Amino acid sequence: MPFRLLKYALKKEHPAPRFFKAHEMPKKSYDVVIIGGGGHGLAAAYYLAKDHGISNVAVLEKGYIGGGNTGRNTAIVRSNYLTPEGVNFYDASVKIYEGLSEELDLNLFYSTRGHFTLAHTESAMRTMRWRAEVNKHVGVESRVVGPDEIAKACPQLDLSCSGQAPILGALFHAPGSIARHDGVAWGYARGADSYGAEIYQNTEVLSIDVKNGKVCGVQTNKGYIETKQVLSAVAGFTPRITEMVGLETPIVIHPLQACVTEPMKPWLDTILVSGSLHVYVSQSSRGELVMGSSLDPYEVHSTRSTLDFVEGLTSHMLDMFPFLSNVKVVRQWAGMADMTPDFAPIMGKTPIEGFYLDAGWGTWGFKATPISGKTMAQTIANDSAPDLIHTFRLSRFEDYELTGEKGAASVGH
Amino acid sequence: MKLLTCPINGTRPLSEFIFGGEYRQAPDQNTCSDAEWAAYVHNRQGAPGDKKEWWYHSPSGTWFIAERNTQTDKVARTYLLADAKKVVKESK
Amino acid sequence: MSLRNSYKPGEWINRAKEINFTFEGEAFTAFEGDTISSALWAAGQKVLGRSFKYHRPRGVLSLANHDVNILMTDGTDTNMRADVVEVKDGMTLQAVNTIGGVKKDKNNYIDSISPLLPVGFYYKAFHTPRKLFPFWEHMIRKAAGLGIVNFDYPRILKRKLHTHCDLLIIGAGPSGLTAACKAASAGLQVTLIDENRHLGGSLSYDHGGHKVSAEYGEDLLKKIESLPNITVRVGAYAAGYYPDHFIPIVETGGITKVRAKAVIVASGAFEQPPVFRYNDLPGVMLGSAAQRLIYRYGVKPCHNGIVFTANDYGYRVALDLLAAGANVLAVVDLRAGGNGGLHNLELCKRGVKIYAGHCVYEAVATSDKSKVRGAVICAYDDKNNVALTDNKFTVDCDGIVMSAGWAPAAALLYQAGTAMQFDYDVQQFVPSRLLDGIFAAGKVNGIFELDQRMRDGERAANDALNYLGKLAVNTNAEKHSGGAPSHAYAMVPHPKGKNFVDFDEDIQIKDFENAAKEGFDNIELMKRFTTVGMGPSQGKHSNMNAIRILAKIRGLPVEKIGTTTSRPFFHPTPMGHLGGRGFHPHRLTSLHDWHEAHGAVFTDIGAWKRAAYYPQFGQTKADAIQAEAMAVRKSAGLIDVSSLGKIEVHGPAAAEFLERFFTGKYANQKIGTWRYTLLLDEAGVVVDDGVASRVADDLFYLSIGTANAAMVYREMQRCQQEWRLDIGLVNVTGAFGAINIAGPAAREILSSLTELDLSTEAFPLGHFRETTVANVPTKVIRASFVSDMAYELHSPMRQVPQLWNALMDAGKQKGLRAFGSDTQRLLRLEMGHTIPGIDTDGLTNPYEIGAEWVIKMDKPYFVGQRSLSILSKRPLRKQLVAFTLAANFKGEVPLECNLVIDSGEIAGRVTSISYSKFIDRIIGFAYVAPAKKAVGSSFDIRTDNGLLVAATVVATPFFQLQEA
Amino acid sequence: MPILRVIDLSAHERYGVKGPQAAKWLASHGVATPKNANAWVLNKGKTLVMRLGTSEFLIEDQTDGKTCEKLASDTKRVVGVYKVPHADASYLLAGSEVLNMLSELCSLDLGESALAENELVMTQLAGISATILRQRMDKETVYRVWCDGTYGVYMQHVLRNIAVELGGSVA
Repeated sequence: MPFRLLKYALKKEHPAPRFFKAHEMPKKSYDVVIIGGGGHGLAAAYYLAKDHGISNVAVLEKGYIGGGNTGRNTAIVRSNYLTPEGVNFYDASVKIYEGLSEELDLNLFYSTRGHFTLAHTESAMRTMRWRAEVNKHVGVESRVVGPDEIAKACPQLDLSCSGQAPILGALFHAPGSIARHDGVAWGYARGADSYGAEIYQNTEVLSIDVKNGKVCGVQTNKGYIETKQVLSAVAGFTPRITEMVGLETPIVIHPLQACVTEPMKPWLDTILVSGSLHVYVSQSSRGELVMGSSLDPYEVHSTRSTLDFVEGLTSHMLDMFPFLSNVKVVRQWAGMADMTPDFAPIMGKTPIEGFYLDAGWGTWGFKATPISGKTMAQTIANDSAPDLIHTFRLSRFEDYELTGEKGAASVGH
Repeated sequence: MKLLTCPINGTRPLSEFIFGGEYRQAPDQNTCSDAEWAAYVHNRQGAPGDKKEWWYHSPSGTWFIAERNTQTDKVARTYLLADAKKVVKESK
Repeated sequence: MSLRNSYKPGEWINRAKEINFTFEGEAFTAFEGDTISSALWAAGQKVLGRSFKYHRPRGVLSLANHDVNILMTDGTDTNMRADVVEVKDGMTLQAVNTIGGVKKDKNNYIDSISPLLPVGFYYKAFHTPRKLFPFWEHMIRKAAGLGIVNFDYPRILKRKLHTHCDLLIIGAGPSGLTAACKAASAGLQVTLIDENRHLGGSLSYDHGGHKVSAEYGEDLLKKIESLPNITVRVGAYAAGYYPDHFIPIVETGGITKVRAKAVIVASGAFEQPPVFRYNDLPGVMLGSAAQRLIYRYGVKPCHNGIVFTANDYGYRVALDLLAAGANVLAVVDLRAGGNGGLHNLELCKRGVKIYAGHCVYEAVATSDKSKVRGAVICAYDDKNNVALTDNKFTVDCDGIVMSAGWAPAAALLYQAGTAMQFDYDVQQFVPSRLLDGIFAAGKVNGIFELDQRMRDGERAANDALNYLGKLAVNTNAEKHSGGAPSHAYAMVPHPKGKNFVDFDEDIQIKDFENAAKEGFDNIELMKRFTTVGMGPSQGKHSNMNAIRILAKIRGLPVEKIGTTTSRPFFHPTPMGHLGGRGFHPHRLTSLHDWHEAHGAVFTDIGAWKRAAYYPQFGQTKADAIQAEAMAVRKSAGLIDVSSLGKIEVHGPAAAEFLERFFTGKYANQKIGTWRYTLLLDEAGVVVDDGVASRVADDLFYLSIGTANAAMVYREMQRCQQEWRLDIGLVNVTGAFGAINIAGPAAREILSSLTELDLSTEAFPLGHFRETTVANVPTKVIRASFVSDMAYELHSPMRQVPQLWNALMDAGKQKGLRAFGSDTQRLLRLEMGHTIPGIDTDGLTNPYEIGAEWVIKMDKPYFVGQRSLSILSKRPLRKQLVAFTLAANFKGEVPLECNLVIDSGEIAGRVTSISYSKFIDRIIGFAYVAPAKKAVGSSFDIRTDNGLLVAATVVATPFFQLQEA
Repeated sequence: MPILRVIDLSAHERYGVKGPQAAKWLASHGVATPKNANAWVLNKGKTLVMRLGTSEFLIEDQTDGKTCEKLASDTKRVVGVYKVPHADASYLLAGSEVLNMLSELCSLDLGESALAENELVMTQLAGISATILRQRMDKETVYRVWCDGTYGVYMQHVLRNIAVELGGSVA
């Protein structure tokens, strides 16, 4: 048992301090206001202070920190994307993640399990090769593997999928990991707070003050805050924020659902994704199977659950793992995914001076948390986006320069 | 499962329908600027609220318009596109 | 020592039928109808499970599926809820999550090191040094989890049914039963469900030592039976509420999805445990659990019991204990004044000692810590919620029965969007605003007295009748009378802790305090940090106390804390139920039997099953494909292309419609000819292609790719709505089949079966004709997708086999053979034709595939035109080219999606590649940098193993290579 | 009453037509059509005339009926009248368990009180598009089902399996 826990047993008073200070009312002005106290917003606050010495920052969270998509995703971290730009970006995120528990001194249960994207059709196999080749090119460990190797990593998997969709092979991505999603938000919150950033929960932005094309402040339910720089990092709420500044974007909100089973002793060590069966699954450290599927097919701005989602998902889970018939699903939930037409985020500057966007994360925002925080901090500090996120700029749509991730659309995230 | 009412075939579970996206009027392609067209093609009214949308009833092959609130997911009414003018007039 | 009582009417067990089973190696007997827990308890076995985190011994808590103290495995199934699973003859049971069984669980040491495991401990340690984390993770994963999954468990897919009713009533207690009678009497079709095996709810166990409620119950049940329009489902729970009153009812046999016109939620309330040190010891149970044991299973909860109450209900429980023959040593009432009304008097009369303003300070465990042997009682300051320990004393007992209050079973109401508010009179959240068509009645509504609950059920039925437009009297809503059924803060602090709030997750009061100290003082954050309510029972017995504790910590009223969100499912629901028996529709052409008989290997394209190739004995896939392709090149081949999308566009504006829909021109197309069609989306991205044959001035016959056929037809329908052109669309995909006969001998074979003049002069490429072939009415399209000499024959689906067989017969001598869709891929490649979706992706524009020739920008409008005008001004980013590898190439052959590498950078990828036996070269398509598109340029492809292979751009069709 | 019968009637003659003038055209050829959308009527010789939606019609003859054959030979290309070729699979379902079977296949309420007489529904059955109606036939309530013929083998398989499971017979 690690010695760090000893103090809890020995001290009479609980020796752990607050993760972040509870501030009463926001100050009159800040250098930077970050809207959205999820992983991304908090990471941006953390890196603004740590990397750029900008700590006069307020993070405004409508509800509680990490309560949006940070706390609703299935916590998969990977970088096996289709475009070199995508792979580079997410690989940078994976690299930070690998040392993040130590950096934030919070055990994020970052667990590298290996990630298999199963291919049930010849055309899926082609896409797997495409991704593998691009990954290899960029130096990320992904390769196409055959059924034998899948069976070795996950002997319980029925490779015929109960005769419904036999598995031809997979894209194996060694760095694929899962992490404790809440912890990421909390860790960044604690880090940002320690550098002086202020976190406000239950603080809603009601409007954004733009004059002559420049941001000059935000109106909140706790008063007006002057600021020249505003970062929107609100995932599924992005269109509401962009509407406040009169900015049009391609973002459309679709719910993304997930569910979780009762805990059971560990048996599934890898992360499995099947694009054809619309399933992704991993087993948490508590022993639950955490499962997700593809996006809901139509726009809804709420986190409601549907029965057909869980019916479809469990039916496909049983195709893959027939012995789970009597394993029980405990809970289902949903997040709001801000989807873009090319399945890539929108990051960086906008036509409004001082208004920065970290959005369009769709179903893949969690894995990008560290790197989006870092690059958005860089963008705000320099008022210029780094090369790493150039490809994700908002203006790409006007320029008809959409990113190539759309090719991987058939593959689950 | 949610119910939706096809103006021809009546009320059915959502699984019988395909979502066709927001109903939008394209700008005049002969007079609009490239930027306006690019915005029409890519951008969307993403904020929640009452929207006109295309829906398709699969078993019968019927396209129709649904006026739906994208936050509450409540459908105010549905009608054929051809009846849109009539519907607007009636509601006035 | 047996705790089984003698027979009582109304009990759920059948004493005539004895059952034998074993629990952890020991033999037990039970009666039919016993649950596993009731049988074991009756036999005096009290340690029935071990807790999730600390591995503490656990026994009966709620006996109602509100907790998971007792989870078992029978060797086949796991995580079985012994409280509610009926015991069966021959069962061999074991508790889950132990090493060596419940009695001697080797993991019980964890309880003694629990100070080392503070709230959120796993966030605080194990991550440094980084390289040791996998070790700790392995240990933690093994220690967590509950049961062990049986990999041999059968794949059980249950039937899933749909049903409909006017009114669905959830919960068949007094309010639900009354509501059902009222609504059914008024003519509604009522479905009444209850998760228990029998109707009656608390009427079946909450007797307070008397028979009154049992008699009420009998009356109601008789009435229910007499009403034919009530469908009763017992052993059935409502798993969740989904929009428009869609509710899955889960039973052992499967799921029934109910669509109701209105719903009454009469689901009752979960009894909440008071919190005191060692409140989790076996022998400490909820009052309602004790009553269930007594009246349903004829089991005495204990011999010498103490009732620890904080409401009047505990007094009823005490009377029930007496009625069961147990001694009640004391009633300890947390409330300063105590009460219990008439029950109090009755207990006094029977000599039961009542301690008002007292608490059970802690339960005392037996020396082996396995169960309760006594209770430490002391005075309690009910204002400040502290125990006054000066005069504490111990009472020996083998049971502590607890009644502190209730939490509404409001999960479905929450899911239905009900606004709930905290009612301080009843100390409970109650519905304040219900959505249309949803009604609440009984305990979930904050109504606890029996008569009131029945009246509330009737009121809810009247409300539902009114809602459904049936005449009904309006009755006023009931308001609970008497003392609060729930105590505001039935918690006893103890410096040594182990006063459990969440039994699933072993969470104590101090965990909440410490979580708040660390800043997790919002109910949702607290839930996530402490994991309260996140176990399998989803907070049924813990969420309310968690809210009260947090309110106290923050000094706020309870309603300011709010509740956590309720999500499906009400009870954890098996995947075999949810997944259930599904449907896997597939489409077959009328030639499917022929393909099967001739050894075809099938491939799925959308819902279609297509013959991919026909391996002869021992032939590999590649050999089969080359052999089929050679037949087409040397003589003739026949392929079933019935899955092609086929659409007729009728009407005076048919040509105009096509001109707007596709990129090409059709107005001037001659009757009897066909033209290529290319479909873009509004962004100018290539969607699909096909062929439009002009049958008449006002009729085109389109054939389009299999995969996109449904989508393309749908888009045509939508455009028809928008454009209002005078056309009619007829989808004949399923009504017509199609065959392609291709190869040098095709003309000769076909001409033997038709009167049609097939000479090049009479019927050149680019033309089509209507005729009969082998007496089958047929459209003949002289297409060139797979061969310059090919005819696509479209005929009514049912007559296609006749046509096929006639062609096969006619071609036998000429070497005609069938070929499949995989061979077709090679043949079209040899011809130099691209396939959307294979040689294009979701962003490809037509310029990138060299399709300028079919883009007619001088038309007034077509879908994607405006975007093309923008794209045409921009530099090309990539260009699709045809390429070949060196003649006699011997190295590692590149595969589709291998990358094209230019100066170390990715320039593109291979989209199609194959060896062509006929040409004897490896040929393909690839995207390259536009600068490399000229015929003769060369570029590098990187293979799977990292070798660079030189490829040369060539012109299509590839046959020119052969001639060169 | 038998428990469950599934009879394949795919071989019956059918004729389809759609378009704004289709109803008028049928009337001029002596075929009476239902007045309302999604309804059906029986013509003489028990020829079934179904109105699919508003302006499409499907006509099905009894075994010895000649209506479809005659309409097919009469068909000329007229603006607003478009022939719809059919190759449907079609079934008759009957028996005491027929609603039990349908409740697994279809999410709609097809019971006597929910499905009006002469009403026709286009919905999903066993996951595919299908047309359903209820008829009285020789004093027996029967359900008729039509789907695209290329799904016929699949549909037959599903119906057969459930029918056998519920103790019925398959013809």
